[in-house]
Amino acid sequence: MNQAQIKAKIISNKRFKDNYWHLEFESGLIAMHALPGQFVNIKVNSSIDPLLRRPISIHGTKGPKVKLFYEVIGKGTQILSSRKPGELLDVIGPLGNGFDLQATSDKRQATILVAGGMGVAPLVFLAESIKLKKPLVLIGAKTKKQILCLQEFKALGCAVKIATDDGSAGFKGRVTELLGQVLRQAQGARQLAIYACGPGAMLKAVSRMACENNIDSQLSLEEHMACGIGACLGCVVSTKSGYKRVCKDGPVFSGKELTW
Amino acid sequence: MNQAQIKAKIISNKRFKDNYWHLEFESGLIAMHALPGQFVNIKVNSSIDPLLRRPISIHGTKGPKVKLFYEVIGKGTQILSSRKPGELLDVIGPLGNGFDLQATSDKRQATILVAGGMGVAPLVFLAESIKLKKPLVLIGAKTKKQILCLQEFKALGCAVKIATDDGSAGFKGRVTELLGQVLRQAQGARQLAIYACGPGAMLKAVSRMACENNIDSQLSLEEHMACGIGACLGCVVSTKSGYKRVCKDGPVFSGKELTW
Amino acid sequence: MKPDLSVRIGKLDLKNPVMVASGTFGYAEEFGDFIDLKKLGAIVTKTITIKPRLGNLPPRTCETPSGMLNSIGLENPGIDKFIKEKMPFLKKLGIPVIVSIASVDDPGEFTILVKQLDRIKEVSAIELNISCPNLHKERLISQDAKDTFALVSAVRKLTEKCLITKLSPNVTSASEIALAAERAGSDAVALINTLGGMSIDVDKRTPKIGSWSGGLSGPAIRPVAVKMVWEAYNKIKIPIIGSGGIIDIQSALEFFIAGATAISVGTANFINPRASLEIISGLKEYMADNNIHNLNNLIGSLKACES
Amino acid sequence: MKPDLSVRIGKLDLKNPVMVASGTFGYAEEFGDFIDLKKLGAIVTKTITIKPRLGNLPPRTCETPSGMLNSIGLENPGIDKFIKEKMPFLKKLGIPVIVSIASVDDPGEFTILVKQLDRIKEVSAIELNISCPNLHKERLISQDAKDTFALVSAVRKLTEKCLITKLSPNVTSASEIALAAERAGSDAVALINTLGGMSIDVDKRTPKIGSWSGGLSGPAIRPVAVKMVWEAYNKIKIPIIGSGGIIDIQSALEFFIAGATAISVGTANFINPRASLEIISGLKEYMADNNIHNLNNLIGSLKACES
Ligand SMILES: Cc1cc2nc3c(=O)[nH]c(=O)nc-3n(C[C@H](O)[C@H](O)[C@H](O)COP(=O)(O)OP(=O)(O)OC[C@H]3O[C@@H](n4cnc5c(N)ncnc54)[C@H](O)[C@@H]3O)c2cc1C
Ligand SMILES: Cc1cc2nc3c(=O)[nH]c(=O)nc-3n(C[C@H](O)[C@H](O)[C@H](O)COP(=O)(O)OP(=O)(O)OC[C@H]3O[C@@H](n4cnc5c(N)ncnc54)[C@H](O)[C@@H]3O)c2cc1C
Ligand SMILES: Cc1cc2nc3c(=O)[nH]c(=O)nc-3n(C[C@H](O)[C@H](O)[C@H](O)COP(=O)(O)O)c2cc1C
Ligand SMILES: Cc1cc2nc3c(=O)[nH]c(=O)nc-3n(C[C@H](O)[C@H](O)[C@H](O)COP(=O)(O)O)c2cc1C
Ligand code: FES
Ligand code: FES
Repeated sequence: MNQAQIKAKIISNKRFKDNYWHLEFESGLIAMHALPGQFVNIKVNSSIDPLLRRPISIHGTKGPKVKLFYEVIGKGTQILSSRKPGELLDVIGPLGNGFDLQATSDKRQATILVAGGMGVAPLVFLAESIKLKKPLVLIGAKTKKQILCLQEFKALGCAVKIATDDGSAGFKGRVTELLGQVLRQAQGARQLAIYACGPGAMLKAVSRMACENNIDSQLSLEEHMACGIGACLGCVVSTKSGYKRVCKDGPVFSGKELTW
Repeated sequence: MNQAQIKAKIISNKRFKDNYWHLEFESGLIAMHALPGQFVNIKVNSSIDPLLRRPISIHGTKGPKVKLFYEVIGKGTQILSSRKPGELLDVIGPLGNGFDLQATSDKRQATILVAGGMGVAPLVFLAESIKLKKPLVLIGAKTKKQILCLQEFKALGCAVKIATDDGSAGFKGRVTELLGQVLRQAQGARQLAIYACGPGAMLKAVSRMACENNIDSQLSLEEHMACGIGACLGCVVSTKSGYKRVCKDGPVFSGKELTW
Repeated sequence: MKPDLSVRIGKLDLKNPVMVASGTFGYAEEFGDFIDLKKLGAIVTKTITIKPRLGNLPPRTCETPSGMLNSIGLENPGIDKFIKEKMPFLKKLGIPVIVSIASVDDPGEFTILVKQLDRIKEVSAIELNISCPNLHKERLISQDAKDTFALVSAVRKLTEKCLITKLSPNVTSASEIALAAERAGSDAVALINTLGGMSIDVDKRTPKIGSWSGGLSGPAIRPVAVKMVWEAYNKIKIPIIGSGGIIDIQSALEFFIAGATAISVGTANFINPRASLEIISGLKEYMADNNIHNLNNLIGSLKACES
Repeated sequence: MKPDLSVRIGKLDLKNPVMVASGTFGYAEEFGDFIDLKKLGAIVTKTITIKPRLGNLPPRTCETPSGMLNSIGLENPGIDKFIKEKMPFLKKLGIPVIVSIASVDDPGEFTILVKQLDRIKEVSAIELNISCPNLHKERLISQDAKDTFALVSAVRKLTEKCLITKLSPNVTSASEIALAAERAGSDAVALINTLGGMSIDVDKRTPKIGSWSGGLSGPAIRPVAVKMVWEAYNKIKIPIIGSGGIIDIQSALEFFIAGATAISVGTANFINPRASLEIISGLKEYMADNNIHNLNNLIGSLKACES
């Protein structure tokens, strides 16, 4: 494997809007090996509060730069947002398995990305690497203000549809309902492949719909992580072949495998 | 009592030299009531690492400003030195009893201040309040670089003598040996009063010498503090009348009282 | 409508369930400058013994990761001086005063102390501290179910006042000891006292505490305390007063949800003298937000994770 | 002159006293990318049982003040698969491999496991995990001196290999249990396993751990561990392997000074995979600076505070 623990220089760490932040750090090694769907595990400060690392998806790379996109939701991300350019960040990565691109290698196939909330983070990186396929991207959020990365996806030439719970933008309802609509329209048209990242409930719905329509789905999961490198067996999810580690065997799993 | 818990605005926090820092915060209430020898107890950050407050002597006041002079020796003072002007500092004070100025009220009397290392911090504030007495100040340190507040004392019109362990400035030897010299010279001249702050060993020596020459000595002590307000009974020192709390019954004690 | 924070501990009615823990609040005077003492649910005094005690050799406290060690050794003026010099101030406050007591050499000392306190109207309850790690005994009373049962039974005969038995976490099963206290007639148990601990200065190669070891308190021990409260809640019927690392409303709620009828704030008083009052207002807010009208509906409301 | 870090645990010689703790280092493979595994004093494997175990319901870990809770529930592939799939990599490392084992339903399972491991040359020692809080038993073997004595005696008859008995802090006196293990022929004791703990999500009003409670580890428990090591050191003669919140050289030194012959690094591996190696180099430095030529002169060197 090519994972490493690195003291990486922070290049920039800026608020994008509200509680959403963009961070760039420099690590040629991580940037070189990073695959869409992989993550890094960050020690946000050198104190024992917080004690554990914080896992954040790789949002993209540019030369030796690694890009992260994160939401401040608690103590750890709060402290991360206070870190300054030039400072060294203790990062372990790239971790986990990326999305399986085989699933969408077939030319005749159409690719749909489904993002809920911060789920956009790894999917932008994915869209970049398969942009020739011009994937269709469905973005869901509670309200218009929380629709993220719309521009990024469009800039990559993706078709984008939006769903908001309150209808303040695009389709009114859950992004999974929007997906249902899309699937009905695509009825039997071409083969499809779905890649999704977002809240657990959303991922469950996506995988269920995918299975029903026997479409191959790839889901990026989140679980509480102590080690992030497969050692503690803490971050498991239940699959057809027993518990698997989200950090090491995932975070991306095929909808078919999962039994939640 | 006039002590309070205050979120005080940091006005300045600058490195003076090496690991020595000056911090000024604004609190009319603390500034108004502060007496030389009293201290404040500071929560250096809002985290639980470090958990406890850090006691720091009041170095002086100017209108509503309270001045501190501190050395970065560990985690808490390290974090304190990273706090920025404009931020709010959680401070409790003024705490403890100041120096007893009665001891030097008598006109015929000469006053000697003995400072070891950071012990200068509260003594500058004391010198200011009794500057009309033109006290003699003895400053001790390992080496010349560590002689602190020399200018402050001189600016207050104090006569200053210096002792360094390595002789790099002033008298070569401990400040207590220098004090011995001074006492021998002052032999029987006028009545004397000694005020001292510094390492435990130095204070013990000073009080012993004072007692031998039956001079009234006032010593400012340090003990590990959990509460700083007299509630936990953690910071005790042994005196003729049993254990006393350094934070509440001190930090200033008369050499006669102490039995260490 | 305003949430009802009142709870009942044996015969003792509290207008709110937030107390301050023994030994961390002095005799209340020390906090008069910082908070309105009258707002507290109750005050538990520093533990009192028959004779005055000097306490242990300093240094008596040190900081540890998210916690602290203390080895005060029950320094106190003794019962007579306490009644003469400390009770008057406490009486004036007009809130429940819980007097914590301990024996030093012989459990019999408890009977003498209880008889004396039983006569004082303003003593609302008596807390039996049979769990202080800082007398450095081979075994504490609360480390043995039989000893606990015997002590509590003996004391129970002597007073009608609310009796609280304070237990140690340094046992194989705290809930078994709690059960012994209940059977012996205790009106409530206080869980937990400090965990035995030790910290070393690696340069000097000496303990950081003058009496070698001390009691660990603060957020570090919270998970241990919450578990013991939950286990006791499932084993006994009498109220539990929870403590151990409570510093804010979030941490206080963990104890109520785990089954504590009341809580006591300890180490947090040193860090933030207002902690106890902030918890009281935070509790009102939480109950309002979650429309819980009566605190009793929150107590022990823990349910399994949905997965 | 170079300080001598080698220590002896029963028949087992270690080139240095720094091991990695069971369950926090997987089967070593997981750390191959981060450190030179050959530098470790020894590796203790995740605890192995006879049959494969799925382990407990997720979520299995959560963060607590200066610590974490875990309830993995001894997920492992079972002894046969362990020997077939995990031992080959461990054998190649050429450093002592200590295999941790546990029974699930019946202590008799230990005899089966020990017989199987006794045949494997590269198994340098066997650690008896009789202190795992995550099987949620009424009582652990290590919570009873008689049970501990019986189990260790039975196993002792079956192997000449170095036997380490790992003990729980959730007891009234850990040193009494350590004494029982010594009398039964254990070559060493490992102190401490995790402390039982629980943490609650106050919004959901559910435990943060799927199986309700778990084991507390990390810096938070260090003072508890150091005290237990010191007390055991004064009661038993066999070596003690110290663990509990060791994250750096300072915290490691506390354990040696308190009487540990070796230490094991646990939770710290998650936070800083290099922690164990940094402790080894830090130890060399400290010994040089304090001219301690032989580690045995540091072990148990704690002396009283001068006051
Ligand atoms: C593989 C993976 C990739 C992720 N990628 C991103 C990303 O690109 N951008 C982003 O904003 N967030 C991402 N997350 C979620 C992110 O890890 C959490 O938001 C973060 O750990 C919260 O820490 P905190 O201290 O601010 O919050 P707190 O709530 O204070 O954290 C408390 C504890 O819960 C854990 N925790 C909280 N939320 C989560 C979560 N959703 N998943 C796992 N552990 C959690 C924390 O790590 C910490 O141990 C990812 C999570 C995983 C597992
Ligand atoms: C009444 C009083 C007045 C003081 N005035 C000053 C001052 O004006 N300027 C200054 O630089 N320092 C002063 N000190 C010392 C100062 O409190 C410590 O240097 C500081 O607490 C160190 O904290 P730390 O986290 O940086 O060091 P650490 O060593 O990491 O602290 C560890 C623990 O030890 C305690 N501690 C460490 N040193 C001391 C000490 N000397 N006295 C008491 N507790 C200590 C800390 O509070 C903390 O709880 C004073 C101490 C007292 C008791
Ligand atoms: C400095 C200090 C002194 C204490 N003194 C006593 C005491 O005299 N009697 C007692 O029953 N508990 C005493 N305790 C224990 C506390 O009452 C409380 O049970 C324990 O600290 C756990 O709560 P906490 O983590 O909130 O502090 C003391 C605790 C501390 C920190
Ligand atoms: C995630 C995790 C899993 C653990 N699994 C085991 C185990 O399988 N067997 C065992 O004996 N101890 C196990 N432990 C306990 C550790 O070996 C160690 O004794 C304990 O964590 C205290 O040390 P620490 O504070 O350095 O982590 C585990 C600890 C953690 C955190
Ligand atoms: S977080 Fe440790 S195995 Fe995944
Ligand atoms: S620090 Fe608590 S009494 Fe002095």
